[in-house]
Amino acid sequence: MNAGNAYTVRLETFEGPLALLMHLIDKNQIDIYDIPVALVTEQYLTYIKTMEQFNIEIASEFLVMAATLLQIKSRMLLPKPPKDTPPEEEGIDPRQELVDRLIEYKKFKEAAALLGEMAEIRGQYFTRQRQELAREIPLPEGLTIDDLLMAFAAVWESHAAENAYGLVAREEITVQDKMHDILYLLRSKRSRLSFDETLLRSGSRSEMVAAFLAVLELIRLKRITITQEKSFGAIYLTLKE
Amino acid sequence: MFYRHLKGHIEALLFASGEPLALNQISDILEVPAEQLVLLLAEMKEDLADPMRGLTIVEVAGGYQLCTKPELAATLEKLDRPSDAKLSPASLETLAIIAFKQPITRQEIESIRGVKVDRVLGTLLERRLIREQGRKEAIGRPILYGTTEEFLKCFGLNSLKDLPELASFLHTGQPE
Amino acid sequence: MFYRHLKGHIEALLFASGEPLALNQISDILEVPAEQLVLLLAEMKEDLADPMRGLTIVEVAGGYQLCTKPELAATLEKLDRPSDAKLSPASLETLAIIAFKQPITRQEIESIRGVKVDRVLGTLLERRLIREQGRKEAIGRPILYGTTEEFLKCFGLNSLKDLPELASFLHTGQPE
Repeated sequence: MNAGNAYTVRLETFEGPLALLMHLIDKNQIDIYDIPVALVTEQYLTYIKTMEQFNIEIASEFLVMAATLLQIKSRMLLPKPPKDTPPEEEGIDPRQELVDRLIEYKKFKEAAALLGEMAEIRGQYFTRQRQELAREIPLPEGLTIDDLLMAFAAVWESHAAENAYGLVAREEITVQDKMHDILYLLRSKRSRLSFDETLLRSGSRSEMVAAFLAVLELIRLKRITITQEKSFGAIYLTLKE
Repeated sequence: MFYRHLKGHIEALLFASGEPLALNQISDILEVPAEQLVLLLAEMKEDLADPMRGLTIVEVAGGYQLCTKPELAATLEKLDRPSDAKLSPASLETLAIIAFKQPITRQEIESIRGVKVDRVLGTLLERRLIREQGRKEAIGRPILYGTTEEFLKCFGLNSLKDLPELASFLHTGQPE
Repeated sequence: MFYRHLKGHIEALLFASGEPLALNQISDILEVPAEQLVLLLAEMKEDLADPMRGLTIVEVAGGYQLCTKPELAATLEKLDRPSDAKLSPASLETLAIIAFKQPITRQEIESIRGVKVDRVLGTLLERRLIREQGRKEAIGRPILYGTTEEFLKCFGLNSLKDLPELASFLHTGQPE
């Protein structure tokens, strides 16, 4: 058998080491449960060498499998353990793990072929695209003004009851928001503003952070200047126009 | 008619194409003279007139197109209807606040409802029950929301003036 | 049959939808009990068996879909509609593993196939044949993959329950 020629034709067709092994097993009509490791390893290595000759980049998976095969081969060449070895060790075939993987892989290769056939059959049925209808989201039905009133009354009453606590929704305050706030305040109210006075939304930590970044950004943009009369004292912002 | 057995082929072609098919396209594919096709298509149109059928063949844009019968439009519109045409309680509450307090900002709605309303506002905007009505002259120039004509239709109102006087329905007066 | 006059409506709905329609969708739209619809659909299927008709109704992805008869495939291919490219053997193998072992992580697929599957997973995700189905409670919380409705449609399956039955056709037992 001229292995080299046979491989050149099929060179790129193996998706991975398991696909290549399956091919070797099929080609040699080998019993998958009793793989002649020496023969298969030799053919496998020949294939890899052929790939090298054709400067095909060999995926690491192929090399890992080559090493595995060589390891199995060498373990099988070792003399049989003496009779007094515990039976559970005696019974382990070094090929077992590989065989299990091959059988598992073969199942899915067949399943893939089956799916391929099913897709082909399904491909005989031509479908069509959804018909474009003028899409208009319909108005809710069956609502009356009473529903609206009741909804409002419900929320208003609970609001009034809780109002004493000043219920404030958690608000994400952006630097952009604070830049607008500061400029608005400076323009509309005074030319001078203390930093604390800019915290007028929620006074939260996140607002303080946003405000501070906004001040830095406005300084960078040369829109405002700041003054601080003493260390840790109040920071005053003034419009630079 | 000699070519009558091709009706199934024509139906399938028109079905799968979606687009109108020109007479010569069908004629090329089926290798049937165009004049025969015209007769076949006329016959198929008659077959489709049967009330047990839901489709019809129309001549458009220089071709033949299979489409649904116009009288079934009402049924077909239901295909596109989002499953919940109803408003959620959250949407209704938000809508109520907007209706009675418009124009109103998101922040103001949130301070009344005590929860974020971004998503709800999105829903109401999408369903065109509310719309943006400019911006408030305040810090951050927040968007103001108000109701639409669709809103009026939806609640059977003639104009916003028909919204009842709130105060008379509510136990508590109007805050601030 | 009492509801027979609705055949046209059903035909139009299936036509307009293009996609499979679930029984309860049709039932909701037409306000007809599902059990009546099953009978009507069976009768429509029989009507469609007429060689003068080019369409058929198939049950796929948990619904009913109107499509062309398989025997007309050769004619329809001449329409040269853009069709989906075929899946590569690598994609099919990976899809088979995901279909039978879902939910499954990339690493688990790779240990069965013996090769990296990043690119193939990308292709399958892009074609919406698979999707992420949460994360495995294991080290690194790897992504779990499973098949989609598109997968069912693509392979003419009605539901995932049809898969184990398929496996019995395989020579080497059933993938667990």
